[in-house]
Amino acid sequence: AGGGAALAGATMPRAARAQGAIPEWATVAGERARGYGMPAEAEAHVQRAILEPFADVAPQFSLSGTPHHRLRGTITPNGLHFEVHHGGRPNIDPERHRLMIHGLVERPLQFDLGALERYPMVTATHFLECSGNSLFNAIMPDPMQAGCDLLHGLLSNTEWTGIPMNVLLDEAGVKPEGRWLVATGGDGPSLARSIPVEKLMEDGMLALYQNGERIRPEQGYPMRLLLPGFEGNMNVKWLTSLWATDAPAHTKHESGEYTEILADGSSVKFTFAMGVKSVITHPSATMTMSGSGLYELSGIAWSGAGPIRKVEVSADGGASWAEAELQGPVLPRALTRFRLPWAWEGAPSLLMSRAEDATGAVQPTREAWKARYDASNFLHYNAIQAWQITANGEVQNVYA
Amino acid sequence: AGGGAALAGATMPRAARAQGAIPEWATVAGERARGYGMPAEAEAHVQRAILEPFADVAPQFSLSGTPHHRLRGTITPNGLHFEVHHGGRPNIDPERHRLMIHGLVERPLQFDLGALERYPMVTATHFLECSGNSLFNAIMPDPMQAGCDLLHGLLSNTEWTGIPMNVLLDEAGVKPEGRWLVATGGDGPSLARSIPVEKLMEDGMLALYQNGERIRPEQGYPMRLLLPGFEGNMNVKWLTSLWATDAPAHTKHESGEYTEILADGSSVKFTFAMGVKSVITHPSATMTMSGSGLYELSGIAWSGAGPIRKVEVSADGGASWAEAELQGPVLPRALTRFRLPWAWEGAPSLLMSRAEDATGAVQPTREAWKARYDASNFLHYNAIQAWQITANGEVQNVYA
Amino acid sequence: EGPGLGQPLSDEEIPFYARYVMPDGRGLPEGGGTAATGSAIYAEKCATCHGATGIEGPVMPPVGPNDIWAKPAGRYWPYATTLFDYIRRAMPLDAPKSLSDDEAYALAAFILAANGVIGEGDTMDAESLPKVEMPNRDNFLDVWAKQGATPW
Amino acid sequence: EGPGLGQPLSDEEIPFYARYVMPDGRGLPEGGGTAATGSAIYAEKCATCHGATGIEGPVMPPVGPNDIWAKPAGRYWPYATTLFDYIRRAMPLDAPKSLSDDEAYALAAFILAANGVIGEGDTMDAESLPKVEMPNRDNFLDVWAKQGATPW
Ligand code: HEC
Ligand code: HEC
Ligand SMILES: [Ca+2]
Ligand SMILES: [Ca+2]
Ligand SMILES: [Ca+2]
Ligand SMILES: [Ca+2]
Ligand SMILES: [Ca+2]
Ligand SMILES: [Ca+2]
Ligand SMILES: [Co+2]
Ligand SMILES: [Co+2]
Repeated sequence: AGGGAALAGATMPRAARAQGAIPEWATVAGERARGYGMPAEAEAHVQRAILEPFADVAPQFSLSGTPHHRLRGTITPNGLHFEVHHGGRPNIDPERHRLMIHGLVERPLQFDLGALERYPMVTATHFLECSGNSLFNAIMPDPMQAGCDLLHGLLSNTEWTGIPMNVLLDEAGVKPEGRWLVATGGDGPSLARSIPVEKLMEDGMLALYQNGERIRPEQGYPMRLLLPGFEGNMNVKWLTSLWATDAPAHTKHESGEYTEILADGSSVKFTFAMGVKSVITHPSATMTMSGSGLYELSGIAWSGAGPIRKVEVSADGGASWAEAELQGPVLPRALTRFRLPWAWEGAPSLLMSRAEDATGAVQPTREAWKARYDASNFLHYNAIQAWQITANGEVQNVYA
Repeated sequence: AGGGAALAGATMPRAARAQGAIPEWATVAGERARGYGMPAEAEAHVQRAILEPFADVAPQFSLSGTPHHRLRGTITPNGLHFEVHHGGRPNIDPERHRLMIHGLVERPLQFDLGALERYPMVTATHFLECSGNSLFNAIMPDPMQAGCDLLHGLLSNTEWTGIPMNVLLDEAGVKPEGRWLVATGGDGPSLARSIPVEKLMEDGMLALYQNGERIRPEQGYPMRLLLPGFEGNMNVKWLTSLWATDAPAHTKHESGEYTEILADGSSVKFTFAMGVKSVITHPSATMTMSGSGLYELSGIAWSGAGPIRKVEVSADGGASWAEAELQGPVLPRALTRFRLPWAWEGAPSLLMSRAEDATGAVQPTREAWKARYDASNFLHYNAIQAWQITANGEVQNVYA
Repeated sequence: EGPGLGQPLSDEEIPFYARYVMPDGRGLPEGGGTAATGSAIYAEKCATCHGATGIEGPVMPPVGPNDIWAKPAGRYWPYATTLFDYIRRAMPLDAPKSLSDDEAYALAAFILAANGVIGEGDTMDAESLPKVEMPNRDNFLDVWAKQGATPW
Repeated sequence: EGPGLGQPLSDEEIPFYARYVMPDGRGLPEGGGTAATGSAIYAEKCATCHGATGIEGPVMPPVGPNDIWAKPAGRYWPYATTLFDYIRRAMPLDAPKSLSDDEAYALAAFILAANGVIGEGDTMDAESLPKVEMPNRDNFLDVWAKQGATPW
C-alpha cells in the first residue's frame, strides 16, 4: 500500500468527517453493571398512584394503581403491580413462614418454603383486579379527570408460577364435607376469605414466583393464593392457612367490604368472578393529542370468565363500532391488548371500547351498570369507558 | 340474646383460644405502600452474576448473567435481564435521543420519542441470548462448578413492545440496492452491526417497552433493536441510526468478536440465528438435593429458529430419555419451560436435557459441538448440559 | 402427584386466626362482655379511627349507615360472629391481636348496641352472639350458590 | 401504515459514527498516518489496556494471535478499514471519539505493522487502507449468504 496524504483526483470517494453533533454520552465510558436493574431516572415518574384515604389515622390502608397509561404490552412489571392494603405490607421471615392445611382434612399438614420447592409447578399469565377497581367512575357524580392509574389501576397482569392447589389439598385429603376453605394471610389483620373447594381444585395456585422471580412483599411474599379470574381480595396474600370447613365463614371481607348493595336495597354476596371489561389506555384522560393525523388506539381488555373474544372501538360515542386487532396469544383470564389505527381529524371525538368474552358477555353502558346497583356501590364496575377528545386535543374522562 | 358468662352444659361447642404461636408480623400494622416495588430483603442475593474480565483497566466491559437457577416460569423480570456491555451503560437523555434512518433510502428521516409514540406497535415475548452464552462450558478443559447465572445466564426472556421495523423503513423508503442496514447504538463505543434488510422487514422491532414498562438503561433505554432469534449483539441497544447500504460494513463485532473459528482454521461470519438449546435449572450445579424421593425436574428450552417441539430428559446419562411436559403457550423464539416428575433414589445420577425445535434441529453433544470448532471458540455453544448428582446429593457440572 | 413433604400439623401449632368463628358460633371462646365495658375500650382504642360514637369515621364507621359508609358492620353484616372474630384478629389496626376475648366480646356488644341491634345491657358471649338476629341477614343473594363463577 | 411523523434528516445532522467505513474504502476521510506516529500514540493511550506491544492484553490484544486471544484485530479481521473506523468511534474506551482522523490512521498503521501485515514505513490513508490484503480475508464462510437465518 502506498503514499502520503490522500491524492487529489483519486477515484475513491473522499468524505470530510461528518459534522453531526455528538451527544456527550457517546464520548465517555458508561456506567458499570449492577446486580439488579431499575428504570431510567427519566422514568422515575412512572410509579404506582398511591391513595391513602385515611392517611391521618390509618396510612396502612391504601390503594396503589398501576399506571396503565404509561405502559404498553400486556405484562405488568413487578414493581408496578397494583397493591391494595388493608393493614400494610408485612415484613415476613420466609424461613419461619409456613402454610397450614387443616380443618376437615384427613391429615392436617404444614409446609415450609424448602419443602414447597420440590413440588410440581405450573406457570400461567393472569390478571388480578380489585373488585373496587374503577371506583371513581362508579360513584362520582362528575367524572374525575385522572390518569388510568387512579381510574383503572387496581388491575395488573403478570406471569405466575406455583404449585397447583389440588396437589397440596390432595396431600392433606380434604373430606367430602369440606366444601370451603378459609384462606388466611400472614398480615397484621390476618385477612381471611372463604373459597369454594371447587375453585381451588380446578385452577387455584399457591403462587411462589411472579414474572420469574419470587413474589414481592406487596404481592404476598413468600406466597399467595391465586384464583384466576376471581376478585383480587380473594387471592389472599402472605397465605399461611387453609382451613377446610363445611360452610363459608362469612369473614369480614365477604360480609361487608366485598358485597354489593343492589338498587332494590338487597345485597349480593360471594360475587367472585370479575366481569368482562376494557379500557383504551392510549389515548386516555390527562393526555393531550399531538396534532391531527393517524394514531394507533391501544388498550387492554380482560374477563374473569375466560379469554377475550372481541373488542370493538367507537370514535363517535357508540354510533358506529370497528373491531380492533387483538394481540396474540389471547390467554384466558389475562390482559389482552387491542389496537386500532385511527385518524384524528382534529374535531371533538368520543372514544369508547367494548369487550366481549368467550362466554358472550359484553360490557354494559355506565347507565345500565348504575341501574343495577345502589348509588353507593363501587364494586365490580365494568362499564364502557368513554374518553372525550376536545377540539384542542385534550382527552377527558366522561360518562356517556 | 341473653345472659352472663358462658353456661355450663350449653350445647354449643366451646373452644379455648387456640395456642399456636403468633409471629410478630401478625401483631403490628405493616409498611405503607411505595410507588415502585422491589424484591424482599431476604431475596437480595437474587442478582445478576457480574463478570468484569478486565476489571482493573476496563470495568465497563462486563457480562451479567440472569440467575436462572433462582427463577421459575419463563419471563425474566427486567431487573435481572442479562447485560453484556462493551463500553458500559450510557446515560442517555431521552429528549435528545433520536433514531436516524439514512443512506440508501428515498427520504432520510429522524424520529424522536414523541413521534414514535404515535406509531403502530406490536407485542411479543422473545428470548435474547448472547452468542457467548455458556462460554465456560465451551472452552474450559474441566467443567466449572457454578450456578446457571455464570454458566448459562447470558440469556433472558421478556415481553417486548415496539414498532414493527418495516413501518419505519417503509416511511424512509429503502432503495432496492439497500440490502443491509448498519445499526448503531448511542453508547460510548457506538456499537454497530450490519443487519440484512430481510430480517428487519420480516420481524424486526424498534423495541420501546419491556415487560410493559420503558426499556431500562441496561437494555437500551430509550430504544433498542429487536431481532427475534438472532444473537444478542445484533439487537443493538440505545439504537440511534439505521444506515442503509449495499453490503455489510464488516463492523468490528462482525469481523472478530462475533465470528467463530472452525476446527480447520477457517472461520464463519454472519452466523446470526441462535441454535436450539435447553438447560435443566432445577436442580442444577451448586445445588444440593434435599433427600431422596420425588422431585420435579424443571428447565428452559429455546431456539432461534422457531418454537420448541420437544424436550427429552435423561437421568442415566443419555441411555434412556423421557419426554418432558412443555408449559404452554409454546411461543416461537421464546423460552419454554419444561417439567418432568422424577424420583431420586439417592444414587449417583446423570441428568441431561435435549431440546428439538420446530425445524427438527436437535442439540448436539458437547463432543460433537467441540469437533466442529477451533478449541478457542466459545460462541454459539448449544450442547447438551449434563448435571451429575452425587450419592450425597451434590449437583455438579460435568461434560458427558 | 406431589412429593408428600407436608409435615404433620398438631392442634397446638395452629394460631387462633387460622380459623374463623362460624356464623353458628362454632369456634367462639369462653368469656363475654357488654356494651358498657365495650364503650370504654372503644373510646380508648378505636375512636380515633372510627369516630367518637362509631358513626363519624373517617374509617368505615361500624355504626350507621350514613353518607360515609353504606355498610356499617354492626348492622349490615349478616352475622354478629364476624364482628367478634374480625375485631379480635385485626383491630386495632396498629396492634392487631392485642385484645382479650372479653374485650372483643365487649366491643362487639358495644357496636351492636350502638346500632340498636341488641339491648344496651345484653351480654355477648359464645351463646348469645350467634343468636343475634342481624337485620340484614336474609337480604343477601348468594351468587356462588346461584350461578357459580359466572359474574353476577 | 404509520402516521408519517419522521422529520427530514439532513446530512449535516448525521454524526460520523452513524455510518461505517466500508471495506472498499468508501467513507474514509482525508488524512493519514504511519506506524511510527501510531506507536507513540499507542504507548500513551492504548497500552494500559491492550499491552505494551499490543500482544500482552489483558484486553483482546490487537496483535497476535496468542493464548490470550485467537482473533487479533490486525491480523484476523478481514478488512483493515474496520480498524480505522472502530478505533475512531470507540477507542480509547474511556474517551471514545477523541482521536483525530490522522491519529486513527496512524494507530491502524501501527497495529497492522505490528502484525507484519504492512511495512513499518507504510502510510495508511484513504487510498492505501482498503488495499491492505488482510491475511485472513478469504478464510471466512458467509453463513447468511449460504443459508440465511438457519443456524450454522
Ligand atoms: C389506627 C386505625 C384504626 C384503629 C385504631 C381501629 N381501627 Fe378498625 N379499622 C381500621 C381500618 C383501616 C379498617 C378497614 C380494614 C379493611 O378494610 O380491611 C378497619 C375496620 C374495622 C371494622 C370493619 C369495618 C367495615 O365495615 O369493614 C370494624 C368493625 C372495626 N374496624 C372495629 C374496630 C375496633 C373495635 C377498634 C378498636 C379496638 C378499631 N377498629 C380500631 C382502622 C382502625
Ligand atoms: C480503558 C481501556 C482501553 C483503552 C485505553 C483502549 N482500549 Fe481498545 N478496547 C478496550 C475494550 C474493553 C475493548 C473490547 C470492546 C468490545 O469488545 O466491544 C477494546 C477493543 C479494541 C479493539 C478490538 C479488539 C478486538 O479484537 O475486538 C481494538 C483494535 C482496540 N481496542 C484498539 C485500541 C486502541 C488503538 C486504543 C488507543 C487509542 C485503545 N484500544 C485503548 C479497552 C481499551
Ligand atoms: Ca426451612
Ligand atoms: Ca407436572
Ligand atoms: Ca421531544
Ligand atoms: Ca396495527
Ligand atoms: Ca330481611
Ligand atoms: Ca486465505
Ligand atoms: Co365480589
Ligand atoms: Co454469531
